[in-house]
Amino acid sequence: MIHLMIFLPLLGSLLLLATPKRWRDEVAGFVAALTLGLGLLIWRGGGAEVFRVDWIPALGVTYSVALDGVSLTLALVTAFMSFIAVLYAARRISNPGTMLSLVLAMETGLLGIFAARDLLLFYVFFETALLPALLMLAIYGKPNRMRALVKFAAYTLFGSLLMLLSIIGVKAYGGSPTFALADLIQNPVKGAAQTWLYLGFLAAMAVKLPLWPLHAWLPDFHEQNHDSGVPDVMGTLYKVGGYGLFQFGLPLFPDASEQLRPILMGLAAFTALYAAWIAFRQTDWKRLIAYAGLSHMGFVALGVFSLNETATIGAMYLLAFQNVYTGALFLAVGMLQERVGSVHTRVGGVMTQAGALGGMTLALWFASIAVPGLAGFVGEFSVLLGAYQVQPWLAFIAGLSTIAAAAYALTAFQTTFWQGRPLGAVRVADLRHTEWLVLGLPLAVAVFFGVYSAPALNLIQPAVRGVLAGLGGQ
Amino acid sequence: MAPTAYYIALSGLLFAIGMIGVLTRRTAIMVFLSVELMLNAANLALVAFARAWGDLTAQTAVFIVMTLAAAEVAIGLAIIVSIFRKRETTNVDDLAGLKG
Amino acid sequence: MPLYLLPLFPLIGFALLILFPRLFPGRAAGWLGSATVLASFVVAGARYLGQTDTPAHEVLWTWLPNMALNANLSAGFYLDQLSALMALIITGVGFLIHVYSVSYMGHDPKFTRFFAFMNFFVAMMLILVLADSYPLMFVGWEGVGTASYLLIGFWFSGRNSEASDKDLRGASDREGVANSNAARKAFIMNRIGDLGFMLGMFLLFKLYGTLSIPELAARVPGAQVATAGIELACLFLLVGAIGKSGQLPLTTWLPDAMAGPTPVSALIHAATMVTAGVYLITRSHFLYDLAPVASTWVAWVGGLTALYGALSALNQHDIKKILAYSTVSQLGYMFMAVGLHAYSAGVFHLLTHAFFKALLFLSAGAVIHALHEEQDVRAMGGMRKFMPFTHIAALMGVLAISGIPIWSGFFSKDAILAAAYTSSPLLYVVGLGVALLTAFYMGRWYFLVWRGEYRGHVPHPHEADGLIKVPLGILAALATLGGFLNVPAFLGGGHAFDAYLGRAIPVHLHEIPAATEWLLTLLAVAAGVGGLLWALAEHRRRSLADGPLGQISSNALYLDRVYDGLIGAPSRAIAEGLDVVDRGVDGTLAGIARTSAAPGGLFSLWQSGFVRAYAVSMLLGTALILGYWAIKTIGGGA
Amino acid sequence: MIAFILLGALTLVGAVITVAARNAVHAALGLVGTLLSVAGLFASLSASFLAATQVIVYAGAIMVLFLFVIMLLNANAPVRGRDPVPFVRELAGIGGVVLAGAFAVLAFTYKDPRPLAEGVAATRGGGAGPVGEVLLTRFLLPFEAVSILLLVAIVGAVALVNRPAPQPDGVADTGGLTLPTSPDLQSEALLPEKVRA
Repeated sequence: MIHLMIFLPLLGSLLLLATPKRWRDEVAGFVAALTLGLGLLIWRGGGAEVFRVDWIPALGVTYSVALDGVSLTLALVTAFMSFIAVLYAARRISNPGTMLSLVLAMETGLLGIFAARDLLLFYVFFETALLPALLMLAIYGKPNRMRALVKFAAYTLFGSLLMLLSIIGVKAYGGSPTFALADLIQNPVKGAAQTWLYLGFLAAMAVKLPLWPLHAWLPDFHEQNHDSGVPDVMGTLYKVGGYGLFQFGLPLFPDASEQLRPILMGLAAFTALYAAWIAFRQTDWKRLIAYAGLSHMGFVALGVFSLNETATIGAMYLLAFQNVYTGALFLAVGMLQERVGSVHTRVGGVMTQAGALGGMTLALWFASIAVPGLAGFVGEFSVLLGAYQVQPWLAFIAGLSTIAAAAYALTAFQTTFWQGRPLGAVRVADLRHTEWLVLGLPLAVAVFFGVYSAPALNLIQPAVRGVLAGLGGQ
Repeated sequence: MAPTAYYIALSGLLFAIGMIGVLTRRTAIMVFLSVELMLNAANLALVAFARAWGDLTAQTAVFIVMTLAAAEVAIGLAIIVSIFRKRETTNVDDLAGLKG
Repeated sequence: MPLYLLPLFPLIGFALLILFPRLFPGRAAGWLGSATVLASFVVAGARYLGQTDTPAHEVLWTWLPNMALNANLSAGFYLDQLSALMALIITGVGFLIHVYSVSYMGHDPKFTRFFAFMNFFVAMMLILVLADSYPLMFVGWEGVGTASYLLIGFWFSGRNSEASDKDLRGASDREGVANSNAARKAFIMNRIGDLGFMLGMFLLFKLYGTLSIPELAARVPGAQVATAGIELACLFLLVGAIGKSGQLPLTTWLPDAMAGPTPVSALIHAATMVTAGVYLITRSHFLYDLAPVASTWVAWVGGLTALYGALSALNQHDIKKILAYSTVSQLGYMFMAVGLHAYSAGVFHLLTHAFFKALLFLSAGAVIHALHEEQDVRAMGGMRKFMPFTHIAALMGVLAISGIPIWSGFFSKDAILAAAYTSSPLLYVVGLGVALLTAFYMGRWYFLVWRGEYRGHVPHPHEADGLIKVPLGILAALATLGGFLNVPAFLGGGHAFDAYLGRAIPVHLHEIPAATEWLLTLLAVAAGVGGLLWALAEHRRRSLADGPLGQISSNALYLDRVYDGLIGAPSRAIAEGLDVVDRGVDGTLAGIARTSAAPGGLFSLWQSGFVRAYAVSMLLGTALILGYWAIKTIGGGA
Repeated sequence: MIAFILLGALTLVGAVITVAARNAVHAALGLVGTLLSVAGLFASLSASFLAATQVIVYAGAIMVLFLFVIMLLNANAPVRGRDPVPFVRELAGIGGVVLAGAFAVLAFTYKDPRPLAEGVAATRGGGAGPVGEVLLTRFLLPFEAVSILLLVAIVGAVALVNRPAPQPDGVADTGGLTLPTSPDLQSEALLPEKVRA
């Protein structure tokens, strides 16, 4: 079932190419929903144990996959948000065949990233997911997309190269027979080599987190992507750096992560504050949300790097659910753009005519800036609380970004949705048809997991405990 | 019987002459002729080694190279003819459409 | 009846009203909203009557990881005497204000949404006071902040945003910007406080390993923890309380918050939400009892804020702004009380203040309504003739807040001053001075609005309708008689309120000789009466419109401008700078790209498209490799 | 040995003529000389089948094709003009000399692994029989692949040279080569009629 879940979207993506135009929406929606359904079935069945066969025996590459704990949570969120993205893409984009196909192909890459329990397989999926992302930007992007494209590709490929080197290094120096995670943990790398390999691994993950100063591709990527926000949803899901560090970084490089902890935590806290502060200045909704997402990623990194159980749980929780509300915010911006023809934050007065759109956007913003009772809070609060136990001052610095978050979110919201509508501006229609679902479902998820966190917590907490117990600390 | 080394040296010389021809001549057909020289140089070396090692594999390879050369000449000349038709020249320096 | 019903009823109301507004035509939304709050009031009343000395603790479900003692923290509700009292205030006063709003907001196009937000607020406030852990309290804490944001910005585009008249529309747009800014300011300043609250929680967790309040209360007294840690945690919590309660230095959002509809000002920015800071400190009494320095800070913050609020109120001209600064000042009193460990006195003042301040705001609202949204007291006067009932109600409120005997404010303020006298004479002097100022500016408010000749523009202002009168009447009665809940011993009372609250919060009894008590009481009454007489004298001289201190008071001691210059402008500038730098990181990288493209330019020159150039490159490469090989062979072979 | 020296000298002379001749026909004839000498060298290396193939296929068929094209295009007129890339000739000369020198040096370090007579015996004289045996057993697949390649080459050559039917408005088809960046290609309608003929 797990294999079906991973590869079903890819099959659907290929199938779409052969589907007549009028059925494409339905097919894509069906495939995305089926994938989500499979994910839920796996969840009900208590997750999928490690499945392992040799893939390229000569190189020691195995096909090892599992979905449990953190990875299952993230896979479910990915399937859910892909479904939402497909829903909106089908409604918004005329002749969306290619876009739907790319979204589904990317979903396979992302699910593979989360399921992989072999470092090289992880790398393969990691790169697989990159292609549709690049194609979406290249095909559907705005006029200045080439610059963004080159930047995105350059950063990512640069990081990936270093990661590949350290992946090979981990196997070579540790003397493991295969690239499977279990084998690699059995044969750890010792001493200074571990630190260097960790830095290489970190480079790729820091690009993908992203972490200051390797974040410059992110705002451009989102700014130049298609107005509908569908590629942005997938791009948000692609920010898997936090997961990679947690699932592979910590177990493989325990000493190095302990050793570099203060520096990395400092970098993460700085990222959180820096991004939030810059977001305050943005006048393009997409750049703004991109920086907001960057700020969240600073929190995620802070949690993972702190090696504190509560903080790491919070980081994973935040990583999972920020996808939901950040993605939905991108789609809300897409709807705004469809109505007023701009993603500028100084439109003014939209809520006087589109109350539901404004209200939903505001609620999603509240989730994003971690108002308690919504999903963002559980993660952010746990991260800060855990980080405070380790490095109080860094937690304080990261905590300052909660103030900045209120400032940037509410300022942009106010100047777009509140205040007077300029005289003579076009009348704005409220939400219609599937748009209700596209914003309503993520909001419902954000509320549900903000109030009742147990379902996600039951998945994340044991996994985090397992990983941290392997480090022998905390 | 002359030692293999002599043949190899001759082959190298032939190759170098062909190479210089390719580089200095500007007519497409002359470039082509020089390329044939280089191919023959390679063939010669192969046959010499075939004798030294007593293995017919190299001779087979030479046979295939000859066939390829025939095919290459057929196609290459056809291209030259059609270029000449369009551009009225066979000067390779005028054909700079691949400028980076 | 389970405790979760308390917040659940208004939450259901909120969900229905926000999701299905079309189901509630006309005033149905108002009645539904009021009914849910009434239902909560009934539950609160039932729980109050059935209360025992052991606090009720009802756990719901697991919520946050690892934040209880070696376990995950659960969400749950906790009812002791303090939270029962708060729940009664919130639902009781809340219900009255809901009923009032049915009439007051009756003509607003967003009537349904208003009641949705009000219900949301009540639910969040109940979660705040009933929470069994600090994080859950934080849910209510930020929840009420959110509700406050939504309600301050209720008229986010002005009240005539659809007007076709250009001037009207322009004025409306300006109003919209002002309202929106006020809402945002409130939320952001609250967030500053919230960060303090969060840091306090983090530190408490570090010190004691749990955030559950009952667990903490059991653990703190016996734990071996450095006093400095507790002090710091208490100071962090104080920052949170300051933000929510509009104390110095985070006070400037509260007067601006008057941009919201008047019932909102009454419920949120006078009676309930802003008192959350007092509640937080009282709830954390087991910590503050161990932290003398932090407690002193609390008291002084309160004292100074009381003075600041009173001075700022002296020369305001907006009927609601006067009351807003008065709220700031009265909250300062409460902080002073809880800072001096006189929790019972502080909470008692909270109770009476909820009555008389809600009453004052609601009567101000009635006046504003009667004068067609006129808010400047200089364009009022003589309203006594037009609105006799409202006038009587407002007078009760003025007498109560001025501390005139038998009215509720007298008892509660007296208790605070007595506590200040025993602990810190300096604070007592401040408190007494503030009492005098309070009486003066409230007298000024009263005379300017209700007495003298009518200066308004509306030809014949009408008395409020029945729906407004009923809450006014009930609140006037409570403001008048509420003080008798806690009659001190020297006046022959039994300290009923202190005794009730004492079952949950230890009451530190101050041993003051009866003679001194009498003296203090006389002084306080003298201050109140003196202030009113001063106002009367000014009224006779017709110089009341221009209060003392002139511009300094009108501009609230210029605090806003100081903040904007010291914090607002620099942080905007930094954001600007960082943005440039961030694009500059880009720029730098682009520069590097260009530099690395320069040799690329050389290469592209080489990529001339000339076949022979390519061939030469190939030849040179080959020749180089073979040449090297040959040289190596010669050298190695020889 | 004498045969080698004679044939080798002939080969080089032919090669030099090929490269240096101003007239394309002379160059082609020089190449024919080289090819025939190489065939002789093949024979001296006891590769009789290849020697025969060299004469028939190379010196015969291919060179005829060359001469035919040279005559057809009238391309024996020398091309004049500045070299667009500086120092190509010089670089080519230096590179060629270094290459030849390096080859020679490396060649003379090569020692025959065993007496040459043994090799000759093992290749069984390199006649059609032994070569055909290897070609049709061990290298059957490459052999077939090459045959397909030849077929493709024939089809390709026909397709390339085949002239499209003239357009009604007189504008010749670009033959699928649409490179709008090159002004030359767009002006091809102005080509003189004789080129098309």
